[in-house]
Amino acid sequence: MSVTAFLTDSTLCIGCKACEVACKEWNQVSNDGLDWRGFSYDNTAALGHSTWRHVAFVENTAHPGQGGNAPEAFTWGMLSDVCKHCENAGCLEACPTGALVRTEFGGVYLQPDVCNGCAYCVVACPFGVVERNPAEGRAFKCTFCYDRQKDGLKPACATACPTESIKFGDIEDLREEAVRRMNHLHSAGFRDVHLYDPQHTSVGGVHAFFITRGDPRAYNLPPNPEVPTSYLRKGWISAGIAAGLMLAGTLFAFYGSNHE
Amino acid sequence: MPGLGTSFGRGGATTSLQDLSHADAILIMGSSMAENHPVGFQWVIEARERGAKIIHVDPRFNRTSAMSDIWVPLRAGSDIVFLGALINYVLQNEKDFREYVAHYTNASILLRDDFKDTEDLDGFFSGWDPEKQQYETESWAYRGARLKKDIYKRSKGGGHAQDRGGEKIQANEFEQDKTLKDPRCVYQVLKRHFSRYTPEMVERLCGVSQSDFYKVAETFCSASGPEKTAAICYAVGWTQHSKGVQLIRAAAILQLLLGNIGRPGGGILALRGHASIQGSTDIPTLYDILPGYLPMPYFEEDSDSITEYIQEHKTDAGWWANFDRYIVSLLKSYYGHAATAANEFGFNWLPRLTGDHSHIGYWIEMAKGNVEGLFVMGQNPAVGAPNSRMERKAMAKLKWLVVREMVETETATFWLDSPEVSRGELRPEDIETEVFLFPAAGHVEKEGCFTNTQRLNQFHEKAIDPPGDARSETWFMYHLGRRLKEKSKANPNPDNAGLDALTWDYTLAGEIREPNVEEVLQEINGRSVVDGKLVSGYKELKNDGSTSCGCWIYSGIFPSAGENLARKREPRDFLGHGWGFAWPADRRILYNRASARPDGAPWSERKKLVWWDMEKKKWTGTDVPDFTATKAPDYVPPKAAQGDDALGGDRPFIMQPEGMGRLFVPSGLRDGPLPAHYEPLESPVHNELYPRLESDPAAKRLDSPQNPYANSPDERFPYVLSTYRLTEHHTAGGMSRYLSHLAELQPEMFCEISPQLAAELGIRNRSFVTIATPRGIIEARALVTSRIKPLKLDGKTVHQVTLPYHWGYKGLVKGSSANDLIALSQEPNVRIMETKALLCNVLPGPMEHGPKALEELAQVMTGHKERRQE
Amino acid sequence: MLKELLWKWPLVRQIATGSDGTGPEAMSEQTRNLRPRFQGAQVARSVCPYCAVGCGQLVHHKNGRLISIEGDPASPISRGHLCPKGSDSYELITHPNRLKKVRYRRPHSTRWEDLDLETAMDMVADRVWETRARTFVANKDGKTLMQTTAIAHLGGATLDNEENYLIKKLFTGGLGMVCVSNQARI
Amino acid sequence: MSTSPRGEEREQRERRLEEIRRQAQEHALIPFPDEHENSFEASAENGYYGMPLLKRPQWTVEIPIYFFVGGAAGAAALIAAVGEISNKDRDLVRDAQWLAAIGGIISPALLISDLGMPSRFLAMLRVFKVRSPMSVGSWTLVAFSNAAVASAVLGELRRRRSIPGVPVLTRVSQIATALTGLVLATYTGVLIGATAIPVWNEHISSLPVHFATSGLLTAASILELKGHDSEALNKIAMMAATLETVMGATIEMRTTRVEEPLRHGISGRAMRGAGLLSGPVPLALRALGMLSKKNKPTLRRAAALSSIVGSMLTRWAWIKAGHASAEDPRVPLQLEPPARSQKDESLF
Repeated sequence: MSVTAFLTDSTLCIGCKACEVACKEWNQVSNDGLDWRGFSYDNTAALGHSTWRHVAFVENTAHPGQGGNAPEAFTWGMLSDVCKHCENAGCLEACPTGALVRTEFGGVYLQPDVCNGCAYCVVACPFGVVERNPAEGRAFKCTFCYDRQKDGLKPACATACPTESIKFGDIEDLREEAVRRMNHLHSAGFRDVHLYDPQHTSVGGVHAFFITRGDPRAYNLPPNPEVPTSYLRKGWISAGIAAGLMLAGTLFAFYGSNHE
Repeated sequence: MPGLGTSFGRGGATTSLQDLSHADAILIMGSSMAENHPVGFQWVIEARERGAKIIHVDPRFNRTSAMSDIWVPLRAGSDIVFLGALINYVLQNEKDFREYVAHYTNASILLRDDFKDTEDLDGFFSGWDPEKQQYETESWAYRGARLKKDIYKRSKGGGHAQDRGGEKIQANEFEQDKTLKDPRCVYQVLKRHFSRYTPEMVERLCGVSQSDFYKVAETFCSASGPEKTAAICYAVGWTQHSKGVQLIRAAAILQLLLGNIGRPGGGILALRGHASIQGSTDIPTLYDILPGYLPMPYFEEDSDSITEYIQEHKTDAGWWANFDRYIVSLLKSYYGHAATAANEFGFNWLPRLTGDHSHIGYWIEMAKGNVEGLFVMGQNPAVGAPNSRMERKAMAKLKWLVVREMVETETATFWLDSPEVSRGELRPEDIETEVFLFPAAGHVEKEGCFTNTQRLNQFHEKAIDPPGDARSETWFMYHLGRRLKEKSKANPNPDNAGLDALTWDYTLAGEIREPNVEEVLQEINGRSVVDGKLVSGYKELKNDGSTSCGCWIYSGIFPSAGENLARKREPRDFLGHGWGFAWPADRRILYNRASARPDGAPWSERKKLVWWDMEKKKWTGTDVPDFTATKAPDYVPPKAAQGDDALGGDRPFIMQPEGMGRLFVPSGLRDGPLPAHYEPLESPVHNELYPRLESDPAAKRLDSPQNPYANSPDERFPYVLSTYRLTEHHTAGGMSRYLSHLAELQPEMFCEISPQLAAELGIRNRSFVTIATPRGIIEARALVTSRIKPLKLDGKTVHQVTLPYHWGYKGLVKGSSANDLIALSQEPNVRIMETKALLCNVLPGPMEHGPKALEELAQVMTGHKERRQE
Repeated sequence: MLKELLWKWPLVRQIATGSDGTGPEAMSEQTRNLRPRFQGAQVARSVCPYCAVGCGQLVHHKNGRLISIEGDPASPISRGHLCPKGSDSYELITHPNRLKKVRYRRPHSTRWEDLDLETAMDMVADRVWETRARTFVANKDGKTLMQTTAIAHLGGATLDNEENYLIKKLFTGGLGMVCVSNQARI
Repeated sequence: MSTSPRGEEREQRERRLEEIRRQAQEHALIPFPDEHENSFEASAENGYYGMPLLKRPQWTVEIPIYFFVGGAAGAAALIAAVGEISNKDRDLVRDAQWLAAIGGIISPALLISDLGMPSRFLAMLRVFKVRSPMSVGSWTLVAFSNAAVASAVLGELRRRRSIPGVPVLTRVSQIATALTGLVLATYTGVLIGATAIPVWNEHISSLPVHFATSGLLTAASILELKGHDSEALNKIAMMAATLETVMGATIEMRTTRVEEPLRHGISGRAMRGAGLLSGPVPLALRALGMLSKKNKPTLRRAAALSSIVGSMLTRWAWIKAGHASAEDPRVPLQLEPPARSQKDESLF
């Protein structure tokens, strides 16, 4: 048993959305509404309670003579987004019930039988991943296929991915693989590839890192995500001051009015 | 697949998906492989990551382009100009793989003096009969080849039957100039023929800049030779044209010149769109062939004796010399003991063809009220077939219709909720058609095999029972046949002799009495009649009625009881031997004798596959040799030799009487021995290459009031229309629009247009647009994207509008069907329709609904339609 | 006994182990026993029914019920991968809009009726028999024809080879139907 | 074939499509739901088609009400305890105690209503997580509710009979209620501040103070409305309103992008209104009341009422601001705001 991760490489992604479907089929997640968005070929728009893998499509101007794999021009990026399974996970810390747990594989697993739908994890996620299902009141997100991992199997999305754009494996191996891949792409002339693995912020790294063509922000990946618990210290100090003020004020009000 | 069949000998992909990973360059054209064969595309990605260059030539920048190194947009329908220019580039710059070309292709063969090329006849080949609107192909024969009888009459039928090269001429008889210098040799004729396919023409007709053309030409051609190979992948983006077969021919010529056939990482991969579409031509549900590409007999010429029929279709040299063994064995498996030498093995129980009985052919008859009953199994012509408006209206003329499906498709309910009903063209109360809709079993609810795109038979096991009254087609056909045979028994009549004789004894199992599918597969594999022992392969088949075989090319799939090779799941090597069964004889890369030099040694260490083992005196390698294993490379056939023995040791294309890959096809094609560019039946431009001719003269337009055409060009319909598929849906949607997890991914019909056209017409992204052709009118959401480029053709801007065709009026997500817009038309060889290049108009705003839609269409037709503005 | 009962309260486990409530101590019984749902199921080896790549599928089923369908990693063609359509095969088989009964529309009717399967088969056999008997031509100008063009067939590219074999055998070889066609062309 | 949820969904979709078609007929343009001016593209300048990066807070309206009730109850407990110790006004202590107790009963009810079923609240007690303000708050609320109800009941007992130990117990429970009440009145600021919602976490240092002040103001005001005119309450209210005024002014003065929801849109208007109603307005009314002998009680009541409404609105405005903040992807993506002038330009 090792600590695992996803490496999702947009330079290999053909935008087929097999990951979305395989995920929904395996985890028996319902559809996300039948609305046409017209976001290029994306009609699921974002991760949410019923979408745990989401393929984003980013279009730039196409130039005849250059395919999408031409280093000179970034034309059409596709990237399968997923829960990041943060090292310091906002949702996990925030959860008051212990429904969210850290598994032996390093992922963050939301126990559906425990979750009480307090929705605090929803606002605690700096990536906008977790969401409460309004119909039945509990929160849902990517399980990292904890059930499959327990049996030594790959998550459903990584299993299906036709071009192995979604890689799954030991986190250290994949981090090395990501660096190798980045070096390879750089040496092939791709100057606009980015490795998205926020280790520099309070999130402290993730279990789902990405290689993107173009700026990660175009895929709604925040450049500096912070785990909300990093604000706790300030918050509780403030609460202490607030309590002190309340106490002092009240004491003053009662004891300072002796003249009555 | 006459494009591949006439060129190489067999109508199937020459290579396998895995082998693409060995290519040094891959040209994908006429296909969005990443979208429609995503899992197969992993091998392209693998090749790319190993350093191969991926070239995608397509009107749209789609998900395949996004993965490619080079994307070149071209005008839909101009592909032969592009490919012709590549061929011309190879020939002019002598980039051809000369040793390969000289030995393994018919480049050196001399043509008859009366053969005239398009260069001589303004775009026609010799033999055009303007009255009959077809070619008399005699002059295309090799110099010195004897003609067989009735070369002319035969061309009325379908083309699938013509895959056996040379059934019209003795193509093993020819004269040769091995130096390739003679002006009448194929090589020189080819050079002259393609000389007008210049980069300038590419620029003017395809809208591809010369620099982009050279980029493709240099990239692709530099990836061939002894050390390198390049592959071509295509799909219906090439086939669904009025000249589809010639398009594939052009690719075949290019690959033969570059020496890419029969070698690892080379070849032409036909990417097929349905689970067993290869299987359904191998074991056809097509009108013009019997299993194993044996031709259906024709009325009159094949009416009488099997001997004449065999004489007509067998060849002296090459594998088709065995034709008699295969037809007799087939008749034995159809009619069993009732088939005897005395009654010509029941040959006269087979029906004779009298014309065009293809889908489009009989549908036109249906529209006239000449068809009473129709079975539709797993197909949805109401929205999936060209001119689907006409298709639907024609079904209202049927007396009865049987549909077998997993869901209630548009075809089953054309009488209830089709646009024609809402537009007032059909009234359910007036429609007499009796409709039976049978629930069908899914793939995990029955067993059987699919033949995939690389000719690989894979057996799928049954997991669960079908729900309710759902049944397999095996069950349906068996129990229907059983009932009919009982009826026949009760009413003896000579008309039913074939039905009475038909062997129909399969073991039934379970409560539902499902026939044993493996017994059917064994029947296909073939047996010895005397002891019922399964044959181990087609070499055991006999012409005297002592063997039976349901499809000779599949023979060997079930070599002994309990050994169903299609069911095998133990791959031994990269090519997958041990996993399933690839026809013929489990060969994974066809014509692989060509992977070795004429002397039998591999062309290079890097590209070795099959070679001659000097010590063991046999062909060996990592694939099953597609060659007689013990025939030495230096074998020279004796004069009187017949069949395979008549082919030398350096003739890799063993199905052909001359044993060579055909740059020039002397017989078997109806619209020319060489590809030539003709404009689509509807085109925005004139044919600049051959100004006397607009479209393929041999193609059938099937013009009629129900199937009208635009002019070429036509002010009323100024834009090029092309249709395509999306990854998220499957064909007309019967297997995807009903599934929530797919429906949500592409929930609405849309239309991709360029920002330029959108601005011209005042169309905003995501707004509704109306699209019209002379055949129909539909609506879609506009997806405005720079991935669609307006093309400059000779100074004129041509816009292309592209439509996915997955929607219909049933399912979780509904929408207009793009096929309402498509014309019925027939390519001359296989009668495929042209869906990839037509003309249309686009109007901003949604379509009028109900009867008003037709008024709107009429206005567009008369050119009076005012464009609605934002 | 009490200890066991208390131990069921994750808070007790948390305090006892001195942990922060995000680890195993917070896991429920269900989570601890979590396993892939196809555990203990039977596997049928199948092939994807959509395009012609022919990806291998593993079909998990238990007691006659489908559990899941996923890619077969042993396949030399697909290596265990599936596209979105192939990945949706489970829904293809199990979705609620599947037909389970024969539906029948009488001439001129505006609605469907249900029909018993055997009755429907008898009726279809009758229709075929009647139409064929009326339209079959054995000879024309003294030459063999053995043909009817009044009954047509369409379809086959998603059917099994064995099924297509029986269709061609019965329709063409037995009944003399020549109007037989499918999607396949080139 | 069952039609229930899926059928409805489809119908709804059809209706929506009809509406789009109708509008499209008129304008040949689809107004896309929640369309932003730059949502047509995904780019490093615009993010992903204007889609929110963060998820909106999904709490129902019960949550801001709970913040309000909990805050008032916590503060009331403090008033009760200090009143008790200072031995001033027995009736005030009693009512403050009951206010705390009633708040302690309503609060869990509100939470349960948001969660959907009572058993779900029990799940809050599975673990105790110091790093989760929600967990700390839940445990605090449980302790508070028990203590508050106990102290109220014991207080009544003490008034009626003389049982040994009861006075001590009452006092202990009062102090416990007050201490937990202090946490209850302040932790909600930490709760929303320690989230990913930019406008909240930006204000984490002031939120607890803001909520505490507001809670104290509410408690004093409710007690005043009950009829107490203790000077202590007036003082508390005066101090709290002063602080509210200062905080309101601070918010008005801060103009960073993160704080836009506090100054613009519905949440901005609500925030401004809440600030006025709980700051300057009651302050002015109370000042007037101190000057006017005749209308003093009326003006105090008016000030109290204004404060209560203002405090409630404050909670609601903060939650609304959170919604608006979550919907703007530009803050977490650290993007420049879109140029306003682009709005009317054509797409092309």
